[in-house]
Amino acid sequence: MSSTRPVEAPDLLAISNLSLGFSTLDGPVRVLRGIDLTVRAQEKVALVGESGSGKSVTARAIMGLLPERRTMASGSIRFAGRELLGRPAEAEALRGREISMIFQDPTASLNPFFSIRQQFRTVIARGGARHSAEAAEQRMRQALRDVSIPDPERVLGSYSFQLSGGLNQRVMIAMALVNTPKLLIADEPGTALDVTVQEQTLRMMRRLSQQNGTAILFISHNLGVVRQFADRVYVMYAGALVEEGPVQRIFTAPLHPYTRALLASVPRLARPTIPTGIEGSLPDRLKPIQGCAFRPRCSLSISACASEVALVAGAEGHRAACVHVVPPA
Amino acid sequence: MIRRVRLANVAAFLAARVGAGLLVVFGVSVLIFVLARAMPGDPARLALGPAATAAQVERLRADMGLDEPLLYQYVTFVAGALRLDFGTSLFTNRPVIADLAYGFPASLELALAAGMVMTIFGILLGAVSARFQNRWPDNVSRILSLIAVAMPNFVWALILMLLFAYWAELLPVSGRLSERLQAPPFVTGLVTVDAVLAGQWATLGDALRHLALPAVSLSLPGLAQVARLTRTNMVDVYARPYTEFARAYGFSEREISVKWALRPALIPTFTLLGMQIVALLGNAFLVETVFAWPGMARYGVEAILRKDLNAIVAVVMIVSVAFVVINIAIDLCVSFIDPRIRLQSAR
Amino acid sequence: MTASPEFWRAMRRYAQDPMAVLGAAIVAVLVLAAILAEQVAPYPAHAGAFVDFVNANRPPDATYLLGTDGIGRDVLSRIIFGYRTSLVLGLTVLGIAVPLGTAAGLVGGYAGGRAEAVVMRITDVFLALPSLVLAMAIVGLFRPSQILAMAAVAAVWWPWYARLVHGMVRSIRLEGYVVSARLIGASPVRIMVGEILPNCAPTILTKFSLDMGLVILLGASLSFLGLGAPAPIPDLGTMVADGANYLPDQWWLSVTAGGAIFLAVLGFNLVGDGLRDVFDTTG
Amino acid sequence: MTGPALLRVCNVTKRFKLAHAELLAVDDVSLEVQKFDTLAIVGESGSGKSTLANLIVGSEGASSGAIWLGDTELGARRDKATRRRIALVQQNPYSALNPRKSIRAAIELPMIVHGLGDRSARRRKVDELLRRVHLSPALAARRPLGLSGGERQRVAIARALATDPELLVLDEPTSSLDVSVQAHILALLLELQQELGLTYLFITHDLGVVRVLARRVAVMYQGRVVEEGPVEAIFSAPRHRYTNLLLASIPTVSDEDDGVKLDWPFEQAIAPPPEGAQGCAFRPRCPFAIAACDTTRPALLGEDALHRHACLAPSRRDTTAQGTGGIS
Amino acid sequence: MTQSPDRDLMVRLAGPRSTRRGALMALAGTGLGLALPAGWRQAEAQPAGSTIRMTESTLGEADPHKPTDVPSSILMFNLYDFLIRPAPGGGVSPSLATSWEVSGDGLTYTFALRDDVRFHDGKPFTSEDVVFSLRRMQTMRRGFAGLFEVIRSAEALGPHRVRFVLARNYAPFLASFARLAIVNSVLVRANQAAGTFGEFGDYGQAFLSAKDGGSGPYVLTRHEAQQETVMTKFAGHFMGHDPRAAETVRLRFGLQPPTVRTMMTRRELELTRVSLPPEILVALARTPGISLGQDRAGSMFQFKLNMRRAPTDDVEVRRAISLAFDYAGQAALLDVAGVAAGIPSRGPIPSGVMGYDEAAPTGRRNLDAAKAALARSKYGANVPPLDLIFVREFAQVERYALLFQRSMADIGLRVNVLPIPWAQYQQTITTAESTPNVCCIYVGLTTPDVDSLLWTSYHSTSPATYFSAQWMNDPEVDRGLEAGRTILNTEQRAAHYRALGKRIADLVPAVFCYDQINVIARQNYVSAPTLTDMRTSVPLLGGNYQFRTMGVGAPS
Repeated sequence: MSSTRPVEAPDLLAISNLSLGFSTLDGPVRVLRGIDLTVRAQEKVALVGESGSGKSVTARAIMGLLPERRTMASGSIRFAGRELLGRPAEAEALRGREISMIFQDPTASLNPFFSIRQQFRTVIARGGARHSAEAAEQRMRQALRDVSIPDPERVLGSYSFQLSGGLNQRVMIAMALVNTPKLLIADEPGTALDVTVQEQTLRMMRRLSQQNGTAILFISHNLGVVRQFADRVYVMYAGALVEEGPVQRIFTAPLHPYTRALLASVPRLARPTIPTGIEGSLPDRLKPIQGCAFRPRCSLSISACASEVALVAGAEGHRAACVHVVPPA
Repeated sequence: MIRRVRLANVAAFLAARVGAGLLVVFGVSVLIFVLARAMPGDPARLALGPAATAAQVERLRADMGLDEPLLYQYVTFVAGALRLDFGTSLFTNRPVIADLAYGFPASLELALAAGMVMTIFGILLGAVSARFQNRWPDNVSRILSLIAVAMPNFVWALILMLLFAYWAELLPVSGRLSERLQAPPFVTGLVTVDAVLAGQWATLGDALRHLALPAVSLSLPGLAQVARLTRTNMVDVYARPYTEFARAYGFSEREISVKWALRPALIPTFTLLGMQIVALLGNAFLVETVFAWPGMARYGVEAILRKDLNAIVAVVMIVSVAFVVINIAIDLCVSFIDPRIRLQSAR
Repeated sequence: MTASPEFWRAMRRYAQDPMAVLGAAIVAVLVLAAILAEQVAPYPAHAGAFVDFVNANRPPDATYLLGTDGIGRDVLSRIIFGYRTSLVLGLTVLGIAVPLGTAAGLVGGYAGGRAEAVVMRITDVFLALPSLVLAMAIVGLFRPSQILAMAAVAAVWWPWYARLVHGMVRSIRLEGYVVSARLIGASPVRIMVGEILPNCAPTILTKFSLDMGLVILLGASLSFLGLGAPAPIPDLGTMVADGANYLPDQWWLSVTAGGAIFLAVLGFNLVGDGLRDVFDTTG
Repeated sequence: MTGPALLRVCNVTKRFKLAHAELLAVDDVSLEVQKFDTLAIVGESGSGKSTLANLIVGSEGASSGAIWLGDTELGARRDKATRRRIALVQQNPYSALNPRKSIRAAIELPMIVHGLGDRSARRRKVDELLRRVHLSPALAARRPLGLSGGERQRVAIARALATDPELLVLDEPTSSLDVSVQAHILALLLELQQELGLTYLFITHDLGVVRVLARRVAVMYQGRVVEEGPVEAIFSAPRHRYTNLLLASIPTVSDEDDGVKLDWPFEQAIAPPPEGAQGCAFRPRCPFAIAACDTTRPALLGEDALHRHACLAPSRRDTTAQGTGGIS
Repeated sequence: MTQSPDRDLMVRLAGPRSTRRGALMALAGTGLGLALPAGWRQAEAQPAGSTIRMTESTLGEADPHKPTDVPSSILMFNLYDFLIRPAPGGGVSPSLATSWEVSGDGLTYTFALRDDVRFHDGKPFTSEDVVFSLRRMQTMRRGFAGLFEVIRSAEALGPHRVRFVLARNYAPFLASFARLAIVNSVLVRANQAAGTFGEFGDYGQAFLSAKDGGSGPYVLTRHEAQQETVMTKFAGHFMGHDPRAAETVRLRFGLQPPTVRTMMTRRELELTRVSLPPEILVALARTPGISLGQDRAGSMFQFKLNMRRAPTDDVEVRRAISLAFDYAGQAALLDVAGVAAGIPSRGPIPSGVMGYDEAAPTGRRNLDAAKAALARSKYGANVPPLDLIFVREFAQVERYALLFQRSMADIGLRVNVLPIPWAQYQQTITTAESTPNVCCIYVGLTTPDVDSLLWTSYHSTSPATYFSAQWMNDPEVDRGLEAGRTILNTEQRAAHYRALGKRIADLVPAVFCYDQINVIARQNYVSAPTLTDMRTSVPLLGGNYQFRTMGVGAPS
């Protein structure tokens, strides 16, 4: 399956054929349809897609954060060889130690009722090793200095609502990395923040992941950010992967019409041209999808699109789920 | 920008609450004063009985100041009330404050104990419900709280009395202390507290046993409300990003439910408790009746039936002051639980 | 008003929750029984001027399914008629309290500033009054009557709605559509009634259904003070209160009436919970 | 292209009283928007751009200064005739529409408030407006619940147009939309401007969108306008270092867009802003500061009226970009 | 009537109870979450010692010269002494007064007083105390003061002789002294506060409202208006006590029937005074160690008909009501576990009281006659509905009220029944206009003389009380009542009142239901002759609760 991909490192995270559904009051909803995704050690992988594409659900499925009772899942999520899907205890054992996560809105993600210190201390205790109060304090301060917080003491004594979004973002990164996890899942980091702060966040994550050897699964709807950050990119549409490949190829030679349309929707700084956008809207989540989900919005759709389309491998580990993709000879 | 922990914030917050509380007490005093005097029936005639002559009635009216202009009566009343002088009860012919000094601590002790039972078990039920939302512990706890709310508390009082006093003979039926025991030296008027202060542990045990049934039956209907509110809030908190954050960072589910999610969820519950205290003091009447609890609520109802003006006004004022004080105390608690109130400047 | 697709969607969602459906069924049965009491009750005459001391205090048996009271009246029939009284009580009290509290909450929450302070302080004053005291004081002003007692209860009930609505208005007034309407120049009344109120309605409705049970209970306290429905009109609260005097020997008197209240409280609570769930995710 | 200014903001200042301090949200801002023009106000959170928008639409009153719409001064209290002339499109389309009212009722409301037309006239107008924003009039009977963000924003735009306003204040109209939807909304806004001769005041933090929609840009920082000029000039040759920083921070999707680079270390550029400094607010983040920057708060000046900046040591740029002027 | 504890029964009871207890203890432990040390259980089951604990309704003041209700009367009879005391079966017997002389014209009464009586504080009792007490009563004009209006002068003829001169002949005079509690004049003067009575200040009202000032068989030791009043035995009382008389008497206020039931079962109460629902009494009668007793206090249960309010202003309507009432249904209600709660009345005078006419018929239902009477009335077929009120606190009255309602339905009369708390009840009947058509109430003798019931009920000038809710204004009855007060010969008086009773009955001011016997429950280890032996009972409100005469054995 991964024969066309250059093998650089072992798979840290391997998701195969992951399908997910929720039962809601309006009926069952399918949110993921057969996702295959891998993250190798120390790799920075981006999962990109618009709202409703299922990228955040994927992240939460990996973390085991979905409500068990209302979720129907099939497939497999393996982390360092261990199966996590349907095994909440396994996932829980990894959370905060082996796998960490950063959320979109840092200020809302920190509990406003407890000081940063109280929360940080719990995170450190989660690391497993027994620390004296003094040692824990030292580690917290060091972790905060690592994210360029000059006065850790003050920040530790504060509450999230007293700090700016950027500062909270850095605190959250420090917490995410303090136990040197193997995988960091970043769900739209910095989206709620200003561009300069977002830029700073990305730089910091990049630097720290390099230092710690942490792999990153980066989830974003912002193509620009993805381009700057990731080594490899997965593009999602309506709960399925439509394209996968090295970042350079995705942005210079996208294969899937959806990826191309998405790129064409981004306003360009160099030219005052009106971006084209994508006509139509996402398919109804309550109805089953047959064939290529993008078909109704695609200018290239043909009758063959009505049947299931698998990811077809292109050059350089580049794959896309489109009937128009011609595999290299 | 990190704001420094400002005690001044708490002080300003408190000052605002006290100010608002004083306004409430003022409003209550005007309202009840006018209401009490608007009631038909001449309190003087009622007090003196049918045999009294018209001149006697007139004299008592004059003594009570009932023929003065209403505003003057009110000012006189406030002047007295500030010195804790609410006049004389027409029913017991004692200073109202002396009657209240006997009844209020008893009612307060009952209401506080009920409030505690209500808080502890309500929050417990609510937290269990929320943690196991839509699963059987949730359903059991919801049914339990519905059963609790489906009976008026005086019926609960009777049922509990029959169960634990009539059949099981586990707990006493009436009063605050057994006849053989001497009340501890009066400090707060709360027998349990006074017993602790005096180190009379046997008395404390006896007082607690007497308190158990009235407090539980008084707490039951409110308990259901607390449980429901706690459940709602905790479900809400569970849906917040910071709970997801806690899970993602490996905080244990138990710790989340007893610490990280519970504390934020308690704020509205506490606020409800503050407002419930009046209901507790009011409903206490019915429970006090069943358990012959020597409280103020019974006194208050008796006073209303007998048009004992001074007693009515005093009881209502005391209740409203208790309401205000307890609510300020709760606001203070909340401000310590919720650092946003403590630390954030009003913006 | 024609049923919108949203309405049917809400209904579908409601129907998904078995507990809510159970609640709706209970409420429907109770309401129907109350309306059709004359037809449904085994001994309709027992709800009126009736005494039969020969058959007094009979425990439940085949003739009298829930037994008879000390006057020889069929408890089941009286419970069915009692629902009628209790529902009228609930509707009357809430029919006064809800509009009053909602109006106060709307005005206080939307106006802000001094008006808000005044309204909310008045609300606090009423919250600080013991409800029974106020009820009795108001009743004392006139003659003891059930209508007045209900008005009195409403007088202490509205502040809860005022606070509830106030809190909602405080957040809804910052919503985009309210800001937009204000910038257009819409009058405060139009904004409060047209824009804000419809969004408070689900929460009010939810609380309304929860409160129905509580008001029925309150009837018991009122009758304890002699402010219940005039005899011989059956009133669940009075039946519990009176029956409690005969515990434990004539246990069926208060137990069945208490069970009847429980059923109503349960029904209305489940409906309220169901409504809240439906509205929660819709809104 | 210089005509009578439709909107003039003259020395407007807005202060907020906090519990223990005073916040200068808008600090002596002067701006003009020509008729049929689009001015974008960009800045990060806390820059004062939203407050400025609030002052213009009249949800708040200025502490000092004046705002003119044509010959009418805009205070916080305005008559209906004035309110008709300005409309607001809000950032969040999910909050902008009342979930309990039909689309028709939402669009009709401004007409009802301003007494425009009878029932059937309003009905026709709602249908027309919906068509104008490329929505089916059949949607009018529905409630916002089932609508996508893009559709909602179209409805919000239709509502804004209901009173035939002259000035449309667009407060981040696309920032909560997906990029594929955003493109359509931008196209719609340009189309409407051309067809209806609208004037736009466009508040945003997204410079990419500015490039598409705006003709002039004002960059705000800490309550002040630090640079203002034609969009091409700003994008190709920013004079203020803050503008430079903003442009350089934008994550782009192609190398072609990475025109503006940051010529000093990024870590320094994002140092926290100071509190209550005397001189230039951007001073702590600026490596090019001169001594005067510590004491003097620079005024918004420029070589010409079209491109102004508030910097004592502006970046030196070859003025090649100026020649390209004009919008295609 | 065993006074020793029934051990066998206690043993029998212990069996089944213990299993229930076990189950409930588990419930208590888990359900209540009250982890009580084992040693605390059953702490309450201490021996009662020689204590009598009795249920009572709330009691405001302990001042003997103010209230008129039963609880206060009971307190008064035990804390204070009187010149005379009511004799069993009617009449009076000596008490503080050893003898008295009446002048020929019946206007001067001279009493010889005991010289061996001391107040609780040790002060000897003298005639000054009598004069002081009378003055206090006359001046304050509260409570039963009306009984003493007739006294023109009172003077102490010596330390132990006192003389009263009346303004006119007043036959009930002697009986009135059953209501003149003699207070310790020195003690009261010493404790008087500022007040409106000149040199007497407040006449010691503040002091006596909660403190003891008497010489009676019991001493007031604690008076909490909301909880209980505690009395202890006064060993030095001149009449002495039953050898087993209770050392302590506790009056417990405001207990609910199930509470009473529980406490009686647990032996935390010795005696019930406040009327209990028959169901509870039946249950108590079945409880081992408890038996029922009768308080025959000369009171009656009546549906008083407001003679000044439509439609009960028409005598024919009243007659119809009286004929329509279901007396047979009432009879069924009067049996409480084999103990009679009353006997059918024969007019306005209760049995055992002067003027009672044993020949008069009891009420009998006759629907045809009732309908005929109704047809004769000025309202004819359109009789407006009747309003009926009853006192909520009287547990069993509702049944009679509903029986009344049901009875009237048979002749087409609609009745609105309204229960009202006692205090409001009193207020409702203060004017003829506010008094409903029908007031169900118990009325009884307040002094041992029949006049105390009839005058307050039927004389047009008597103050508005629950006695007078029929608002009778009949010159003939007025004259008869006035004449009754002047007849000094007992035989003649009895005949007079028999005739007067007939006249009153003819006017149908009320439906005379039954002469009430309050059924009470008591622990068998308490002997209470006045409540168990008809021959010793006193027909006077509160007169049968003389704790001096009661005895307490060891419970078990």
